[in-house]
Amino acid sequence: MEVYLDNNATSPISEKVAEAIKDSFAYYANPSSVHSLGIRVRNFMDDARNKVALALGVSKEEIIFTSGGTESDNLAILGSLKKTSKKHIVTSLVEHHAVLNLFKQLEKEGYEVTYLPVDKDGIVDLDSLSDCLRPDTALVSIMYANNETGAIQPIEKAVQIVKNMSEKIIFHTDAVQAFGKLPLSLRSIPIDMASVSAHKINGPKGVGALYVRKGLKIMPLFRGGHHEYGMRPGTENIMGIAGFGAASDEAVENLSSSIEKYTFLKKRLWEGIYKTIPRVLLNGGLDKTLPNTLNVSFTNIEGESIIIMLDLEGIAVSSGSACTSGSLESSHVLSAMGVPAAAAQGSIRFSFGRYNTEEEVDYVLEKLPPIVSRLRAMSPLEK
Amino acid sequence: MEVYLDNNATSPISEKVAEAIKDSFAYYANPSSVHSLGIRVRNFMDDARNKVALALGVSKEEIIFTSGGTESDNLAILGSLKKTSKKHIVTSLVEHHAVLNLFKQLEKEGYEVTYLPVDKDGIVDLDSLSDCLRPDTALVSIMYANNETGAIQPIEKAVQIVKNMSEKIIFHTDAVQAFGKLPLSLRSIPIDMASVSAHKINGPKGVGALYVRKGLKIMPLFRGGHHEYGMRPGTENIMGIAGFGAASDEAVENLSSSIEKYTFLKKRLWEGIYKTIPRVLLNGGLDKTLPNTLNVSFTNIEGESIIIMLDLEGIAVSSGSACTSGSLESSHVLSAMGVPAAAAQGSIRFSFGRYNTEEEVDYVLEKLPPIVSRLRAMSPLEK
Amino acid sequence: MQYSEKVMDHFRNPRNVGEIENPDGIGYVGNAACGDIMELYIKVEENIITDAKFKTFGCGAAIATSSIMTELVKGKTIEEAEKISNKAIIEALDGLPTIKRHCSVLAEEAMKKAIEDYRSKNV
Amino acid sequence: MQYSEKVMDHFRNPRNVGEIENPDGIGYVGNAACGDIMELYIKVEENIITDAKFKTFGCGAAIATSSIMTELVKGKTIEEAEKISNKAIIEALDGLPTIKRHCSVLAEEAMKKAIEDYRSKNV
Ligand SMILES: Cc1ncc(COP(=O)(O)O)c(C=O)c1O
Ligand SMILES: Cc1ncc(COP(=O)(O)O)c(C=O)c1O
Repeated sequence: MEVYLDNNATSPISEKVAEAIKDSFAYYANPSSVHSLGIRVRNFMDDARNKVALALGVSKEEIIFTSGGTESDNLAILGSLKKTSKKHIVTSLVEHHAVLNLFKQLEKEGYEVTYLPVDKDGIVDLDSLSDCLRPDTALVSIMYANNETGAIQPIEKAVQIVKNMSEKIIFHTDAVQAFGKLPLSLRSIPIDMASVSAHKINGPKGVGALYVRKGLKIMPLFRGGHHEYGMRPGTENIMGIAGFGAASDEAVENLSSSIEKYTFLKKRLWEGIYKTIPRVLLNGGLDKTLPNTLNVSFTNIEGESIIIMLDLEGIAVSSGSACTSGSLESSHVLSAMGVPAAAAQGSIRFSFGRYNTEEEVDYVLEKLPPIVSRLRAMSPLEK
Repeated sequence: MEVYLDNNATSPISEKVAEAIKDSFAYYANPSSVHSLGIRVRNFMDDARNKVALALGVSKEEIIFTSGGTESDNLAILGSLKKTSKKHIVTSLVEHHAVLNLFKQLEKEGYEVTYLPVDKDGIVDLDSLSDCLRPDTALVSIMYANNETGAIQPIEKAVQIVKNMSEKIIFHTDAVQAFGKLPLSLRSIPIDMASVSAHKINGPKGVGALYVRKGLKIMPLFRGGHHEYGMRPGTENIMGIAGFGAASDEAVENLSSSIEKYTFLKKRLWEGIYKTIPRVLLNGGLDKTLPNTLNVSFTNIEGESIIIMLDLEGIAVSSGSACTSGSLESSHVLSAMGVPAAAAQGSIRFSFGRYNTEEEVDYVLEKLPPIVSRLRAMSPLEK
Repeated sequence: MQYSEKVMDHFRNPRNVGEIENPDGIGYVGNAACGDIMELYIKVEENIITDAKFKTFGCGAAIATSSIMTELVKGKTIEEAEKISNKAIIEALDGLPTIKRHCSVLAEEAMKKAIEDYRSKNV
Repeated sequence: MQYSEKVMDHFRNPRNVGEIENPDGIGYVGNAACGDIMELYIKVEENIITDAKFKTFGCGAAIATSSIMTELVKGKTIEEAEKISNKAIIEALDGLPTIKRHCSVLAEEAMKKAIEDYRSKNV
């Protein structure tokens, strides 16, 4: 059996997305061209732009296509900081590396950074947010939902706190994991920018978007032609954009049924683990997290060895974020939540997607307990 | 008849590329993942990397995938400038906007820029290059072949001049238009970096690469995970990369036959134009230009109106670069070559690709003369 | 750039192309470096424009705005013709892409110059 | 990360897992925060290592290096065992991914500590 439970890392392309990509091959001209072949491609691209916009609850003039979530995060943050001389910026301790590593770099370059702490469930502390805002605060970037634990952040409240302090503080959210998994209606919150990525919702890898609220101007990350309202130069990734449009459409269409399905599968998996395996910890809890994400610590054993053992049974999961797997650091997210090292090291993220079934969950529940036992039998911490 | 002669703007996806893209759908995991599904994708991606490397005559560890030519140019230039404190940089007056607009921005930020002039055929003046180099010269960026006229630059000589002055001056070339159209063997020249893009050679739009010579370290344009040897973060565009690999493979395979074919078609088109239409100018000449590119000025009439008239007959061409079409500036390339305004405004670029035929050229030769006559009959400059 | 059908019609079938022999007024605006040159000719009888022709070097919008301008002024008094704004031209063409609006301004200016020329000869 | 077949074999079927009752030497290295802990046990008779066992908390490479180390030392003299370098371990495993080389260092250190422990008890 092949069971893919790593959908937060990336997800397989759906049939409709594959169709949209194949259809895009006929739109081969350059959308910047004057001739009618070019105009056709421009309209084709704007169709997809509209679909992404609808999924976010915004309008298509507010969508800039990028090469993915990482670029969107960087464009939002660097692009707006280049417009101001203020030097205080705020984020949380549990951001994705696309945001966190950028903030660390900015800190080196002279910015003053506040990293907001989180509680034991990984929820950002709003009092710390209120307290840290200053007259020279330029920007606040807090993710919508966490990639490792699925923790859903109180974004609406956070935006209110920031905008009450000053309308001028830019509020950005990394909505890469929330997009297509939670109902989003960004127009109804005074949020300035939001990053999304196609490949987390059965779209292609290498294409993302940045929502930039109407009226807000940011600087491009790099220079070239006048594409994407002057904010993102380079010939557009038509094939990827077409796939992204189709994926957004489908995500909206299936939203309530997938939330229902994920909630069921997640509960079944957690209850099964809890019943059959001693000394497990649920990181982030069941309810304040994305319906598709379950993060569990198996104390006294290490994540990579669990992953490989599961892999040998055909089960694909990850520990921490896909970007850091293979690196030596343990999860900065779990450590910010206060999870002790011996438990953090043994954390596994199960993330559900469109194609998972109840049978797959039961298969995991059959294979997992003996693996944990075997590894614990080898562990010097088990005494 | 539909005749697409705008292959320098972008080109249609070939069948093999389409197949490679469809095949990539089965490689759906994240190449950074620990599990075997991830490893499979990593190997799949490295296959494509190898193909791109072979087409450039370099090795696969020297290839960084990006979102296209524009990003590659910016990554090369900004990424190496961040590693030095030297403030003099050199480029030519005929670069693509991805390079030229970046240099203009750097000039604003305090860099001293030398813009090398070109001769009447658009060839960069090497004496000016020798003369301008200084102890604080950080970088020289000269394109391999021009997108508008096809002018092929004396890159080998330019590199020698620069490296004779100092090994430490970084030499970058925008090889976006040369790639797949000229034999390239970058390893045999002491060049440091070269930018390429898939969509100019029947690959997908939105994916490119930067060759970074072994041992050279540059800074990333933006932050995130440790992808692409730490130089370009973000989940990789697997589908685009697969298509790029296939396109590179094909370009190498077909190189000599396409050069032959393009040379024939170009000569036929130019001779036909020259015989039937008075007062035309060949910009860049026939021999020092890319075999697939023909740039002709029809004096006293304006490019956009020619394009639209041709478009009404099913013929797609462009004037200037696709990025500037629709903008009001006239071609900076032709103006650097000293082409007078009334001729520069009426310049048309015919750029051949894989699927063009002799019949298509004859069709253009049938439709073009009456269009030029009609527009000239309307022109106040024709007296 | 996406032109309206009206613009495309005036571009494909421009009205009143050419010169008027012994015109009563000529308006010449633009230059080659900018990419647009318009030359408008008018024939005036008893303060009414009885004929108008144009020659234009320029893009599709430049040709279309010149063409429609010659249509709009025919039969109008000098005072009426003088009041035709670039907005009126854009409306008459069912719109113009933003970056092409300057063409309608050129057409307005060319007509004003032609009228000025006519007046300067008829004081 | 792509492990060699040898590493995968030692990971799937680790040799000599467990503890030795009344061992002659124990080596303990690493900590949970770093993600790797190794505990090696040796039994020594007449300067020859007659048995070795391990317990390891860590990644696939940590388990495989511990496992192969216990195999390598069995039957060797103390002096021979002491000379087994991390390079020898990497070689015996047909290679390790670069970012996993520290595991081989840990295994070397754990064995050295076990021998040190044995010596300290047998002076
Ligand atoms: C929360 C979050 N932000 C950003 C990213 C980066 O997106 P991408 O991989 O498309 O660059 C990811 C996923 O990798 C993510 O989970
Ligand atoms: C010479 C040259 N450089 C750079 C680019 C930019 O490449 P891309 O469109 O892939 O960003 C192009 C084409 O648009 C080009 O012709």
